[in-house]
Amino acid sequence: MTASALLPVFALMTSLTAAIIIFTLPEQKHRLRTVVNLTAALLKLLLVGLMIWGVFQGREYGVSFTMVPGVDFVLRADALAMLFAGLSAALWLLTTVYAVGYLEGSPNRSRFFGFFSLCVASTMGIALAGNLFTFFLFYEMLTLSTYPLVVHRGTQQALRAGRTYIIYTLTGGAVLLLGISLLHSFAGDLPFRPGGHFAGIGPDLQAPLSIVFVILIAGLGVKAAIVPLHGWLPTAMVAPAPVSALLHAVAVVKAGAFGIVRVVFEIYGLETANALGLLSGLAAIAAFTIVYGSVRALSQSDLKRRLAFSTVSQVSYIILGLCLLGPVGVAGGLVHLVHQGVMKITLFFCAGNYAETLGIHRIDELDGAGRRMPATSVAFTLAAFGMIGTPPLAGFITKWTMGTGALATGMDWVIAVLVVSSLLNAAYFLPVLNRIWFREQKDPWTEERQWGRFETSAWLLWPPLVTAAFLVLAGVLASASFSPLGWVELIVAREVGP
Amino acid sequence: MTLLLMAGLLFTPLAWAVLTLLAGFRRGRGITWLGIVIQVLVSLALWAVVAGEGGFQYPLGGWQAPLGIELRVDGLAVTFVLLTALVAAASGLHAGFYLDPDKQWHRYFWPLFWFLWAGLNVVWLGNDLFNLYVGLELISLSAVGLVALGGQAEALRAAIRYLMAALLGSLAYLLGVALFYGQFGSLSLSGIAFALSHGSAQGAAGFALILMLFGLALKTALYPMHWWLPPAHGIARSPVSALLSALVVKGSFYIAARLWLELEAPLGSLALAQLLGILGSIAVFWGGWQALRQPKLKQVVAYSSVAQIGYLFLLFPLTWNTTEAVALQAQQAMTLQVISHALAKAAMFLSAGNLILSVGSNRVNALAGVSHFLPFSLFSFGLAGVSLMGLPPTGGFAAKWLFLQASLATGQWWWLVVLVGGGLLSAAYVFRVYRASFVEDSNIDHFFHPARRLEIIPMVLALLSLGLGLIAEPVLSVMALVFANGEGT
Amino acid sequence: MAEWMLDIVLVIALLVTAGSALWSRDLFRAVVFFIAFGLLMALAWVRLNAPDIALAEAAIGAGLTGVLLLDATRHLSNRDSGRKNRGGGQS
Amino acid sequence: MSRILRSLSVASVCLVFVAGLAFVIWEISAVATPVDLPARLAENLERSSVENPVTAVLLNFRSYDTLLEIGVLVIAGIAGISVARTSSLEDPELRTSDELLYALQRWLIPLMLLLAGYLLWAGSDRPGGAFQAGAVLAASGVLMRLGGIPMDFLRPGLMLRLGLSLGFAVFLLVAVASALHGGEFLAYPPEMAKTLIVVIETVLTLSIAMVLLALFVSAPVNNAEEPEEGGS
Amino acid sequence: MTPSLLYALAGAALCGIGLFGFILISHLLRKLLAFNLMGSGVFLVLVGLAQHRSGPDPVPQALVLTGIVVAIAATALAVVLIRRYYHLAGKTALDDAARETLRDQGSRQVREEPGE
Repeated sequence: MTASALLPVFALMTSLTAAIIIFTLPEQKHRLRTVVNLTAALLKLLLVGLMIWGVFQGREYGVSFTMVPGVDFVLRADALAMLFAGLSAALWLLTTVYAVGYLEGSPNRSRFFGFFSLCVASTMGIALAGNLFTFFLFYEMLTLSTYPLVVHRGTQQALRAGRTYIIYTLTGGAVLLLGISLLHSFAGDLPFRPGGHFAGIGPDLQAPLSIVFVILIAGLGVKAAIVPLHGWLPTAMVAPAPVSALLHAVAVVKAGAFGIVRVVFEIYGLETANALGLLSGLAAIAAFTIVYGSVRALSQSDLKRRLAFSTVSQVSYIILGLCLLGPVGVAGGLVHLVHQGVMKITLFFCAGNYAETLGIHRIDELDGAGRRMPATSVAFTLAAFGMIGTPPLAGFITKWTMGTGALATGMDWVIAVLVVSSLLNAAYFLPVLNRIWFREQKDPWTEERQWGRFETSAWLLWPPLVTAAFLVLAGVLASASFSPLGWVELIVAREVGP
Repeated sequence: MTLLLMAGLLFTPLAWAVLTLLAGFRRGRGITWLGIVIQVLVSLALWAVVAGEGGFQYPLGGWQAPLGIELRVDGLAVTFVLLTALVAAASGLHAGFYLDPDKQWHRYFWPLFWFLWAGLNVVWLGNDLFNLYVGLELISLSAVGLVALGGQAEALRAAIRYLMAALLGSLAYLLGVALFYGQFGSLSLSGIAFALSHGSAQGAAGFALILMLFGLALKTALYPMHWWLPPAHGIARSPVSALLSALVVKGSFYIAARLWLELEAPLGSLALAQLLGILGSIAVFWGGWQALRQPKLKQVVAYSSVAQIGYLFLLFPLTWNTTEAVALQAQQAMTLQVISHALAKAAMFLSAGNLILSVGSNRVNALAGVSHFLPFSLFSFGLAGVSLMGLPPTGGFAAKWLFLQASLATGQWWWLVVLVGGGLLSAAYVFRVYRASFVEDSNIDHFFHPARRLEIIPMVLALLSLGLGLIAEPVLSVMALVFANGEGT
Repeated sequence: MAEWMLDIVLVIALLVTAGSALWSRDLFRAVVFFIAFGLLMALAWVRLNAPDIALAEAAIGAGLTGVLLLDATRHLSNRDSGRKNRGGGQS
Repeated sequence: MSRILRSLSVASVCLVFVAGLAFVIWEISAVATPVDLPARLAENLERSSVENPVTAVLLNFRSYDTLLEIGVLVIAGIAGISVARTSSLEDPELRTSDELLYALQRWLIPLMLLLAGYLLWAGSDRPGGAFQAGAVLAASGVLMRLGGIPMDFLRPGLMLRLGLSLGFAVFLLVAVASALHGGEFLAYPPEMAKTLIVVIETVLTLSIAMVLLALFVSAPVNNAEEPEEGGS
Repeated sequence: MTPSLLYALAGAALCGIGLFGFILISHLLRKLLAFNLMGSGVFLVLVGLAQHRSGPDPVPQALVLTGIVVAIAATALAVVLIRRYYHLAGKTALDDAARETLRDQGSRQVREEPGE
């Protein structure tokens, strides 16, 4: 085994090993557990960094062996994989820091962090999966490892949410399995490959391929929370804030979206999918989801629920981007994978801070929070403006790129969607910001507590500040080669061609 | 070397049965553990021999079939011998810690355990129809004895019910054997297959095959003949339940599968194959649904066996009149399902036993909040559950995948519904247990942590069933080995 | 023909005792019929040129099984438990 | 009503089954078997060193079946004594009050022991053998029990277990000894075959009798605490 | 038609009678009788059918001897279990499965516990 084979395996193993160590640690060993967690997170970031550098140089990392006759287990680090892997490695570190602070003093931490690490391991596997089968393996592992996190609090509400979550995702997984086996039955084991496998297929395969496409998208769409398969996402809000952050920004919804990207790009190929007439339908659903999620978000009074519907809307940007066909539009969609992750995780970190420090859960309780927690509120504000698409923040880059891409391929109606969505984003974020900064505090905070020297615990404060800084940088430095946009352009060059 | 290995394989369990019969519980335990080591080593060595050199026939007493009894030592047989060694070793180790040494009747656990093991090996290796019958009876009676061991009225009722079903099944099988002997004058399965392929009358033999399949399906607890299984498996002590669910029901299924694979071409029919498949499908749904509704933990696991056994019967429609490649796929799927279910179910029963020790109750609801204590056994239970659900990378998934591929290749798409729906249903009952363990409302303050050594064993089994999917290829390549050319006589 | 008569009579007797063993009102009588059935079976084995089985059947089938069952009937109630439910869930 | 319906349906199923079975038997009886096993047996009988072909099949050609079958018997014995709880030996209920039987057994038991011995001895060349002898031996044991003769060796203990397993153990040792000699499991060296078979038969007789007797004795007795039969 | 065949057919009839009794009768000892009758039927088929053409055939005879011993082992074990069951539960029949489990679920939970 050479280093090139071992790197992806190690990247996977770091969080897997961390999970095993944490499970065997006694509950009281908080400090040791934190050390293990952070070491593993840093190590993983390092490994992913190494691989990103290698991939940039044009190297390939991969390992594969046969599991079941006819099916291989393939791990492969290509540019697209590194986009997702980099995102999750970076955000894992921050979320771990955040979660350590968030769960300070609460029970069952050993269980929580164990499954948390498993969850990240699965995400890493999803990123590095080299064929649909391996992808599916980690996709289901993700479902299983997130369930304990969703029901972590053990209340009736949490258990109900967990049930909804598991019903949706496992059914989605079953549908996906069906699609994969159908595909396998007439096309064999398909590794992910730029350009896909079905260029120039005969007419007899067109109908089955189209059906399989619909099944695959339906299976993946559950996790990507495409309307009408999004029902689990708002319900899962009862989970602790770091879990929500992880679910929304990195792991679950992104796994679905990432899967759709892989299927469209590297199984079917953009050209073929379009030729089969599949992308226009997907675009319509994505556009509808974007608008629908935003409209629903307007009427939510619970802060986390509003953010959840916002996620429903934002994730479909990625999918809409794919359907824009041209390289520019595709880049816009892909870069949103990162941008949305960074922005949404900031928002959830901040929402968690409000809840933990001041006991705020509902939007109408936020009055005056800006004075009490200025740093958190600044981060929240930046992320919200980013979502709306204000230059020069990350969200603007997404929308701008997608807009130009749409114009380039003559899909003008997408501009209308983008505009409407931005207006709606503004409509549900600005009132929140208004309350935070410009309203006087009405009632005393319900559960205020004083944590450390800052407005809240340092563990809770730094992660949102870092991500907020990142989202500003991603916008300002978008043209740099190592910005998310720069990396995405590299991917697009390799995937779609110039 | 091979001769000695075979002698060891046949001799050890029987000899150890006698030795442990003469000893008390504690000494029997020590003797048993020594025997387990020997038997596992012998099984491994034999497996390695067959993997390296291919299978062979072993004429007992030096008499060749049809006059004597010949054993068939091929890839599939040694795979199951090894599986049995693993699962029985785990159950035996676990039982040594789990059973109360001071209950005087527990000393009889060991001889029955060894006889059961001996019977299983007879069945895996058997190629003589009557010898298989004796093997079946060896298994059934020792299993019934184990269920009844030290039991109260409820356990006895389950044991009697089990015994009655087993006896009826054996008789149906024996009647089939009688008809076969009457028609072919031979008891060797391969001899009969040979005679059939050279054009003997077939209608009558078809009836005999149906009789035998009926009897074996009864012993395998195929729906709607499953009524005896949940009480027996649910009430036996956990190591016993593990043996029963993991191995015993597989014994009779294995004979049915062997019969079918040898004789389906001349004697099978579309209707019979589909009927068995459909009954298996109903079992998947019915068993899953019942498992979902059981209030007791071990009953959940027992009904899940009914469901999981259902999958095995998809072998029949998928091998009838299909191409060689598809039939091989279906056989591989069956093998993987047997192995993974054996490992996972043994892990589940053993960990369920530990959980019952911990919370002092058999009810699912009594598990409320136990995940608070991070019970190791709950984790093993969960991992085994993943295999039952058929999620990757477990052996259960690999099996399901192969079944899916075989169904698609033969165009029998209706099995897809069973495979996918059954997986979801098993997820439902497994998650019911998880869910209970996460409840935080109830404040249980007392929680008994069983000894680590009790908890390690199911974990190892669960990990094996989990990892099976990753190493399915090499396992299956051995299973496909038949007699090496020229060696078979 | 005489030989045939013997065989036919034996077969009929076998079937009759078998039926009586199952449907006698009294459990004790049922077992007695069963023992008689065993003895007739031993005869049948003789007719089938199987003296080994005949001996075993007489000793084991009729003798031991009979004693075992007779002993059991003494301890179990003679009455059939009058419950009208179905036969032990076998179906 | 439903009971009658049920009986009728079961009866019709059984009738169909019998008709099918009879038809199949009729069919099979019309064709010749492709393998003539009795002829082969006759050819090889010489090599089995036993003259009674049934004994040859049982203890040489298909000795593995017999070995396992004794195993089944031992299992039943183990399961039986494992369930036994009452010390039934002391139970006066067991002794029959039947004068006739009491008188009979004085005559019968010696006769039966003799018969058992004869059957065993005859087994190798004439009808008879371990099973029959064992059964007769067990039957005389049962008679002795009923007559109230205490047989202490039947008390659950090492002696009983030793007796249960003796025949099986010897058989097994012979089986493995031949394998260690380099042959197959259960292959007797030709020159010793006859002796070995006789030895096996003798110990088997003892063990078979022992198991059957143990099963008879271990059936638990229930009088004092016997619950009411429910529901009648 | 030979006498052997006649016995084989009688064996078939015995199987049927035994099966009928085995399914319908709920008293456990009678069930056991039915099982033994069925067993005898099978043995008759085995020997009768084989000897129909070729005359005495020692192989099926040996098989039947083995079968008889297995049958008595099973019967004896069953008698022991039945008597013990009667001793503990006072019943000579197994109750209807479905009803029984439903009824038991409420009351018997305590008994299942580790010390069972």
